[in-house]
Amino acid sequence: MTAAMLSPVVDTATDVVLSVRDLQVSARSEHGLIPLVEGLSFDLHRGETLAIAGESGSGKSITSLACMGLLPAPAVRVTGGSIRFGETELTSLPEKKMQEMRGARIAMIFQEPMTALNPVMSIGRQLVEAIRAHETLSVAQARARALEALKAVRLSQPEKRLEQYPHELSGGMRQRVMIAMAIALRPAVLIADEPTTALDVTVQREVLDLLRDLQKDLGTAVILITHDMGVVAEMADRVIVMRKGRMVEAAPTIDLFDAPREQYTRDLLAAVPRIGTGASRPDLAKREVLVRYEDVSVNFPIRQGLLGRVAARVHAVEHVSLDIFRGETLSLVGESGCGKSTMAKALVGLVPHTGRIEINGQALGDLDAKGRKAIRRDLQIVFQDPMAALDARMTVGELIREPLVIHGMGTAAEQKARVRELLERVELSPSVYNRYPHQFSGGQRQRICIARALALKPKLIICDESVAALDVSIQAKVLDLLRDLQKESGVTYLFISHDMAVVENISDRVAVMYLGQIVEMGTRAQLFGNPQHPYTKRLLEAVPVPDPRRERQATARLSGDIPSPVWKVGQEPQRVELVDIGGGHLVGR
Amino acid sequence: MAAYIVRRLIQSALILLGVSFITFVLLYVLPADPVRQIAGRSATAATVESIRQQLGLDQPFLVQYGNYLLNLIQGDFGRSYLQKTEVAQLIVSRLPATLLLLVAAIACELLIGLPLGIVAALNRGKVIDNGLMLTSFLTVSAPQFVVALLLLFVFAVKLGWFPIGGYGTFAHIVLPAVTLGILGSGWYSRIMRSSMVDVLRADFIRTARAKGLGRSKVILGHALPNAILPIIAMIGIDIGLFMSGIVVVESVFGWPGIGQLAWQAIQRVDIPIIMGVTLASACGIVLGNLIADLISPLIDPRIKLR
Amino acid sequence: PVQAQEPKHGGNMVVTYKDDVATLDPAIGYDWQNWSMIKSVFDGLMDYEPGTTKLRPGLAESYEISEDGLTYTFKLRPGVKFHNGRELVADDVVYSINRVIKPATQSPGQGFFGMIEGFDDAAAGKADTVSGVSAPDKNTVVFKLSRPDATFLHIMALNFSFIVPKEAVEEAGADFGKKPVGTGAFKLTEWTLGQRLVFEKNADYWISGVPYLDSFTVEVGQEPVVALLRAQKGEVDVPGDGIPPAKFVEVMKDKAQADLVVEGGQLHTGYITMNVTQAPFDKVEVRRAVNMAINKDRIVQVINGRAVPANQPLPPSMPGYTKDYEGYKFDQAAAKKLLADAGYENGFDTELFVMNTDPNPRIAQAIQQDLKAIGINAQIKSLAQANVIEAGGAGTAPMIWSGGMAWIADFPDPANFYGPILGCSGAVEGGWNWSKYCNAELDKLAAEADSIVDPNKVDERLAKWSEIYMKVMEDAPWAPVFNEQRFTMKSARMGGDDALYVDPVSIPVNYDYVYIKE
Amino acid sequence: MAVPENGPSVLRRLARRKLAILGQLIILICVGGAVFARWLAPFDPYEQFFDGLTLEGAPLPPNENFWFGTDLLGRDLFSRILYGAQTSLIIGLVANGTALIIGTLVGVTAGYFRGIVGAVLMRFTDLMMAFPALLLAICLAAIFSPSLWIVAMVIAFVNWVQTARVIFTQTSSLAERDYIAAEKTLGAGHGRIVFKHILPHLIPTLIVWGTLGISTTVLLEATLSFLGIGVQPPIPSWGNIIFENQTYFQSAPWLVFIPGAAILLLALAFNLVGDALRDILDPTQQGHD
Ligand SMILES: Nc1ncnc2c1ncn2[C@@H]1O[C@H](COP(=O)(O)OP(=O)(O)OP(=O)(O)O)[C@@H](O)[C@H]1O
Ligand SMILES: Nc1ncnc2c1ncn2[C@@H]1O[C@H](COP(=O)(O)OP(=O)(O)OP(=O)(O)O)[C@@H](O)[C@H]1O
Ligand SMILES: [Mg+2]
Ligand SMILES: [Mg+2]
Repeated sequence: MTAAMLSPVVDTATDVVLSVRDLQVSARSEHGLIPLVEGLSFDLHRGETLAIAGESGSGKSITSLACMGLLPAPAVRVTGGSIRFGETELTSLPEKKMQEMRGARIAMIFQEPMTALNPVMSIGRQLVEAIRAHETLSVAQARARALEALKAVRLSQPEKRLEQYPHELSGGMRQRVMIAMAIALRPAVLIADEPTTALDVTVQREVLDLLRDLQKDLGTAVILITHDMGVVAEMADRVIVMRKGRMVEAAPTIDLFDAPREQYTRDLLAAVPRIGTGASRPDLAKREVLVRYEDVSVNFPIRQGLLGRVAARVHAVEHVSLDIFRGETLSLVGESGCGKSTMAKALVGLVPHTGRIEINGQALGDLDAKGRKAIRRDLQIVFQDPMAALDARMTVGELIREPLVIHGMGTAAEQKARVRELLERVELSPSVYNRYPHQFSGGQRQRICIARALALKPKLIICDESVAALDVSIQAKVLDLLRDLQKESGVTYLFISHDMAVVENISDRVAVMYLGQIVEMGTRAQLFGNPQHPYTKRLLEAVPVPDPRRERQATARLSGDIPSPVWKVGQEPQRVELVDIGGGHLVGR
Repeated sequence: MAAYIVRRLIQSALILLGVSFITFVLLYVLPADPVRQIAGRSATAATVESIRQQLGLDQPFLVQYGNYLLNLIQGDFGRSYLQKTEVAQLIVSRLPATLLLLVAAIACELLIGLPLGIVAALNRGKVIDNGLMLTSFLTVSAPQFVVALLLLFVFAVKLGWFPIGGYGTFAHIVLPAVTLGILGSGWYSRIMRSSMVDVLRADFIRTARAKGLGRSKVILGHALPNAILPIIAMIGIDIGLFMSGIVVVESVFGWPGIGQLAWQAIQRVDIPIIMGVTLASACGIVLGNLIADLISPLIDPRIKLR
Repeated sequence: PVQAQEPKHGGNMVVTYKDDVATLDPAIGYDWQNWSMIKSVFDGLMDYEPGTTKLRPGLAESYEISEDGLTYTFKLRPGVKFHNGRELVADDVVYSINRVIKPATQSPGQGFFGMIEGFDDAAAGKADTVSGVSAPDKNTVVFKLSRPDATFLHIMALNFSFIVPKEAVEEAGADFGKKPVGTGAFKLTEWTLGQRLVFEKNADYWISGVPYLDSFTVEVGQEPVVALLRAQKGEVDVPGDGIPPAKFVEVMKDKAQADLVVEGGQLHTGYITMNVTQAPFDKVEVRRAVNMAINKDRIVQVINGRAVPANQPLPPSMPGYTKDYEGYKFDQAAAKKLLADAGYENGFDTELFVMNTDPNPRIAQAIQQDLKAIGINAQIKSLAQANVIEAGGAGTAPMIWSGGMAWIADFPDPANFYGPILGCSGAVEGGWNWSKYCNAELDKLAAEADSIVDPNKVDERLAKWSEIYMKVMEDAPWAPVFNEQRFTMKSARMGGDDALYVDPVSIPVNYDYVYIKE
Repeated sequence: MAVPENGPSVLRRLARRKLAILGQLIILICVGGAVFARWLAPFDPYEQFFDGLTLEGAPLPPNENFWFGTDLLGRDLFSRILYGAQTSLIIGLVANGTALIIGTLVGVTAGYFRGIVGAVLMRFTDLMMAFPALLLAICLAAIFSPSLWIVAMVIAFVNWVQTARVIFTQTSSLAERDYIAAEKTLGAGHGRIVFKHILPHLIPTLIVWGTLGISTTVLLEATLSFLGIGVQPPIPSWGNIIFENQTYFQSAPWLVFIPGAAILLLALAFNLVGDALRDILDPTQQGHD
C-alpha cells in the first residue's frame, strides 16, 4: 500500500485546516524507540467530520494527542513527519505558542467524562478559565460566554450548572460541559476522542446529535475517534481505519461501508453487532428455575443530622420479582443507575436485600456462613471493568487459581493444570501464567475474568456490562466465547448491559429496568419485535445503526433531568405493575 | 454542617475525657510524690499528711478524678501545687504564644515542604528529585536542638538578622518557626511528592493543558488543589507531633509557650499543670483535626461531612 | 581605680534564667533563683553582709537573747514601709511567721520553725497561731523557743521568715506569689508570665543609698547556651545559670571573656549516698571502699575543673568545716582489700540513681567506671528529678548521686547539712536522708551543739559540729565527691565587688548592691 | 510490549539498581558494624581514657589514635558509634517495625471491617493522637525499669498512631474497590482478602512511613534516654550520643555530626532499598525504571 493510494479523495488546498503528513510517533523504552504511529497522513477539511476507527491500541489517541502537542513527554515524542495547522507547523512549535493554539484553534474532548474535569473546581470556573486563557475578557464577560456555551450544548439549568461541581453532574452532562468548553472559543478543529464510549445509549444518542448540530452551526472540522462503527456510520464524512499504528484504509464513509477494500476493514465491519442479526437460539427444553427473585428490594440509606439518622434512601431495586431458568441467558437492560448492578450484587450477597432470593430452591437469607460459601461456587460474576476487578499485584495464573485455592479444590499441581486448561479455554496462551493484568489488553483481561469465573464450574455467571468496555472485534470474540461455553456446559447467564444490539445477539429473554423496577420483560422476539413500554422504545431508538445511508428521524429529546431514585424516608416510588400481554410478555403499566 | 460540628464536638469531648482519664491514671501510678515536692526537705510526716489531705490526694482514685472533673466542668483547672497560681491563668497566658508558633511553624512547613515536593514530582526520577529526597531525610534526621542553635547562631548572632530569642515582634517568630518548619518539611515534601505524582497523571490535567493553560496555571491551579488533600489530613496528625517538638524549640528561643510550662511541671510533678497542659494540647489537636476535616470539603467538594 | 570603687546610681540590669520563676511568695518559693529575687523584694528580721555569710540585723534594729537561749526579743527598725506605703509593725512579723507555719499555706519551709514554742500544735492545725511568737508592742517581737537553737537567727534571715503585709496577702489570696508586696529594695512592677519580670527601685528603702540600680529585668525561659550568646553580644548583663559546660572551655580560653568571669565558692557538696539499711552497703567497709574508689580529680576534670574535690559533707566555706581532715585517699587497691574484708572479693552488682540533666549522667558514668575498677558493677538509673527523689525517699535506691537535686545550703550554718539529710528524722519513708543513716548518738550531739546559743561560744559549737561530721565520715554513709564552684559572667559595664555576683547567700546575684559603671 | 515471561527474582532485580545496591551496602556496613562491633572496635566503648580529654576536660577532635575523636568522658567515639549501631538498629528496625505493624493492624482492621470494632479502634487512635506522647513515655519510664526492649516497646506504642490513621484511610478506599468485591464473590475469607489483596497494596505507604520513621524513632530514643527511659548510660546509641552532646555542637562538632550522619545514612539507605523494593514489588511499575 502506498501513500498515494491512501491520500484523501478531495484535495482542494484552500479548505484544508489540518494536514498530517507521514507522522511518526515513538515511545522510548529499554529496547530503544518503539514506534506507536507510523507513516500516517491525512487532511482535514473545513466543516467535515473525519472518523478515525480501529481497535484498541491502534494509535488513535496518540495521533490526536500529537495534534494537540500533548504527548506524554519525554517518553513519547513525534519522531518524524509534520502536522500543519493552516500555515503553522505544529510539531516544532514552541510550547508557549502551542498553548495559544490549544483550546482556541484546536480543541479536544476526551474519552472519560468522569475524570476529564477537575473535581475540585466548579464548572463555571473551569469554563471561564478556558476562555480567559485565550481572550482578554473580564471575569463577568467570560462568564457570560461560558453561559452561552452551556446553553449551546443544551444543558438544562445552565446558570445553576456554573456553580456546580463535576461530581454533581451525570456522565452525559459532564460530557456536554466538555463539549461546551471545547467549542466556547470556536476552534477550527475539534478532536473528539471516543466522546461517547463511556456513556449510556440514550445519552450517547443525545451527545452525538449535539455534536452534529454544533458542527452544522459552527462549521468546525471534527476528528471523531471511535471504535463503534455505528457511530462512524452516523457521523462521519470520511473514515480512516487504523491498525497497529498504521493507516489501513481511508475512504468516504459510504464507500467504506459499501465496499471495504481491506480484509481488516471487512472483519471490523463484520464484528459489529446489529439488531436483528442475532443468531436464532434454541428454545429451552424445560423451564427449570435456577434463581428466583421474589419481591426483592435494595435500599441504601442516606444519613443526616446529629445522630446520623436515615433521612432518605436510594431505592436502587424496588420490589423486583424475576425468575432465571437453567441454561438460559437473561439480559437486564436499562440506563446507568437504574439498579442493574445492584440486582447482581444482591444475588451474590454483596449488598443486603429484603424480600427473598432463591438459588436452587434455597433462600439466601436462610444460609449460614458455610452454606453461603458453598453457594458461591455456583454463582460467579464478571464485572464491567476487568482492570478494576483484578488484583493488580497478582499474576494472572494466581488470579485464576484463587477460587480453586479458596475452595480447596485439588492439589497445587492439579490447580495449576486446571488454570492452564482454563487459559486455553479462553484462548490465552498458558504461558501467560506469570504475567500481571496490566500487561494485557482490555479484551484479554476480560477473558481472564471469565476464566476465573469458570474455574469453579458455576451454574450461573453474571456478566455485569462485561463487554461494554471492549472493542467491537474483541467484543465479538468474547460474546462467541460466552455462547460456546453455554453450549458446552449449559451454564446460565444473567447478562447485564445497556447495549441493545449486544443484548439482542445473546439473550433468550430480556428484562428492561427503569429506576429500580422492571418495566418490561419478555423473550427476545417479544421485546425487540414488539416493544411496548415507551422506555423500551426509546432505548431501542437510541442505538446507532452501522449503516451510513440510513436517515435517522429526529427523536424527542429527553427534557429535564433524569429522575432520581432517592426518596425521603416514608416516601416510596410508585410501584410498576406488570401485565402479561400474551406469551409471557410482561409490560409495566 | 451544624449537626456535623455538634457531633464532632461531642466526640471531641469524649476524647478529651479519655485523655484526662488516662493522664490521671498515669500520674496516679507514677512513682513520684507531688506532696514531697510541695512540703520540702524539712517537712515532718504530719505536715506531709496534712498537705496530702488538703489537696485531696489521700482520697481514692475515682473520688479524686471525679472531683477533678466536677471542677473542670465549672471551668476550674485547679491551682498549681508549687506556684499556687490558677492553672487556667498560667495556660491562658502562654497558649497564644504556642498557638502562634504552631501556626507559623505549619505555615513554614508548608512553605518549605510543598514547593520541594512539587518540584520533586515534576522532576520525577531526575537528579533534582533525588537531591530533594535526600534533603527530606536530612530534615527528619536532624536533631531539633542542634538545628535550633545552629540557626540562632548563624542568623541571630553572626548575621544579626533576627533577635536572639524572645517574643513579641514578627522578627522573633521567624527562627523558631523555621526550625520547626524545616524539621517537618521533610514529611510534607515526601507526601506532597507522591500525591502530586498521582495527580499529574490524572485526566483532568490533560484537559487543563488542552485548554491551552500555561504550565504554572496547570500545576498551581489544577494539580495543587487536588494534591493537597493528603496534606490537610497530615496537618491534623502533625499538630500532635508538634507538641513534643515544641518543648525544645521554645526553650532554645525563649518562647513563652506552654511547652516550657509543661516541661517544668513534669519535672516537678505539678499535677494540676500537667493535667491542664495535657488537656489544652489535646484540645488543640482535636480542634486542629476538626478544622482540617472542615477545610477538606472546601477544597474538595466531593467530600461530604458525615 | 578610684572611680570603680564608687558605686553609681541608675540603670537597668538584665538577668536571664532558664527556668520560669514559680512564685515570689517568700513562704512558698524554694528555688535558688526565686530566692534571690524574693530577697530583694522582702526583708527578714535578720540579714547577711552582702557577699558574705556573716549575719547582721535586718528589719530588726537589735535583738536580745535570754540567758537560757529560749527567748529572742527583736526591736524593729522604725519607719520601715511596705511597698504599699504602710509602715511595718510587729504584728506583721507575728502574722508572717504564723502564716508560714499554718498548714493551709503549704509552705515547704514550715519545718525550719520547729524550735518555736507551740509549733507542733500550729503545724498540725490544732492551734490557729503559734504560741511562741508575740508582739508586746508596735516595735517589739518576742520569740519563745521550746529548745535552745543556735540556728534560729539564720532561720530569721531565711526567706521563709520574711515579713509580708497581711492586707496585701489577703487581698491577693493564693496569687500573692504573683503580686508580692514587701519591704525590700525592689518592688515588682511587671510580670509577664513566662517572659520577664521587671523590678523597680524602692525609693523608700530603709537602707539609704541602696539599691544602686533603677531597675532590673529578669528574663526567663532562656536556654543557658543562648543566654551566654546574648551576654556576649551585650544584651544580657548576667546569665543567671552561669556558663554552660559546652561553652566553658571556649570562654575561659578567650582572655577578653575570661576577664568577665567571676568565680566563687558555693555552699554546695556533691556526694553519693549509700543505703546503709541494705546489703551490701550495710557494711561500713563497703562504704569506705566506695569512698576510696572514687577518682575525684578525674571527675573534677570531666566537669572542666568547675569544682574542688571534697572529702567531707561540709563545703570549705561553711563554718565548721574541718580543715585538717584528709578524708579517704583515692586508693583502689586498698578499696579492693576493704571489699574483700567485707566478704565481697568478687565485687557485687548495684544501682546508681542520678538525675537526668547534664552533667549528672556524665558524672555518674565516671563514678561507675571508678566503681568497676574495684569490682562494683553499678547500673546507672538516670531519671527525672522527681523519680530519683521518690526512689531515695522510699529507700529503694542503693546509691544516688546527689547532683542537681541537693544540696545547696539554705543558710550558712553547719546544722543545715545534718538534720533532714543525715539525721534520724530524715531517715524515714519519704524522708530526704537517702542513706537512711540514723545514728542516735550523733542526733544527740547535734542537739547539744545547737543548744549552744551564746555568741561567745561559737567556736565550741563549730567544734562540736566538726566532730559530728567526722563521725559521719567514719561511718561513711556518703561519699562526698566535690564542692561545686560557681562560675558566672557579668557584662563589662557591671560594677560592684565580685563577691556580689557569687554571693553565697543571695545566689546568684545580690541585686541590691551591684551597680552599672557607666 | 516486550515483557519477560518469568521475571527475574526480586533479589536479582534489586541487585540491578545502582542506588539500591548503595543502600544495601550501607545497611550491610551498619549491620556488620553492629554485629562485629566487638572485633571491629579499636577500643572498649566504655573506657574513659585518661588521655582522652584535654587538661581542661575538653574532648579530643578526630586524630590518628581516636579516629572519630573522643567524647566528653574521654571515650573513643568510633568504638561507641560501632556499639551504638546495635542499639540504634534495634530501635530503628524493631521499634519502628513494631509501630508499623500495630498501626497497620489497627488501620486495616478498622478500615476493612468497620463496624463497632473499627469505630472503637479509630476512636482509640484519635485519643492516642490527642495524647501527649512524651508524657506517656515519661510515665512508662518511671513505672517500668528502663531497658532496651522496654524502650523499643514504648516507642512502638507511641508511634503507631500516625501509621494507623494513614493506613485506615487507605484501607477504607481499597476495601471499596471492585477487585475486593470480586474476591468476595469468589468466596474468599476475610483473612485471605486482607493478607493477599489488601496488605500488598499498602506496601508503598508502609515503605514511606517506615523509612522516614527510622530517623524519627532513633532520635526519639535519644529523647527518651534524656527523660530517663531510654537505654541507660553508658550504653551508647546514636541518638543518645547526639543528645548528650548537642550543646557542644560548636566546640566539639564531631560529637553531634558524626552520629547524625550515621542516622541519616541508615535512614537513607533503607529508603533507597525501600524505593527500589516498592517499584519491584509493584508489577505496574515494571519497565519504568
Ligand atoms: N505513555 C506511553 N508510553 C508508551 N506507550 C504508550 C504510551 N501511551 C500509549 N502507548 C502505546 O501506544 C499505543 C497506541 O495507544 P493509543 O492510546 O493511541 O490507542 P487507541 O487506539 O487510542 O486505543 P483505545 O481505543 O484503547 O483508546 C498502544 O500500544 C499503547 O500501549
Ligand atoms: N453503596 C451504595 N450506596 C448508595 N447508593 C448506591 C450504592 N450503590 C449503588 N447506589 C445507587 O443505587 C442506584 C443503582 O445503582 P447500580 O450500580 O445498581 O446501577 P446500574 O444500573 O448498575 O448502573 P450502571 O449502568 O452505571 O452500572 C444508583 O442510583 C446508585 O447511585
Ligand atoms: Mg484511545
Ligand atoms: Mg452497573
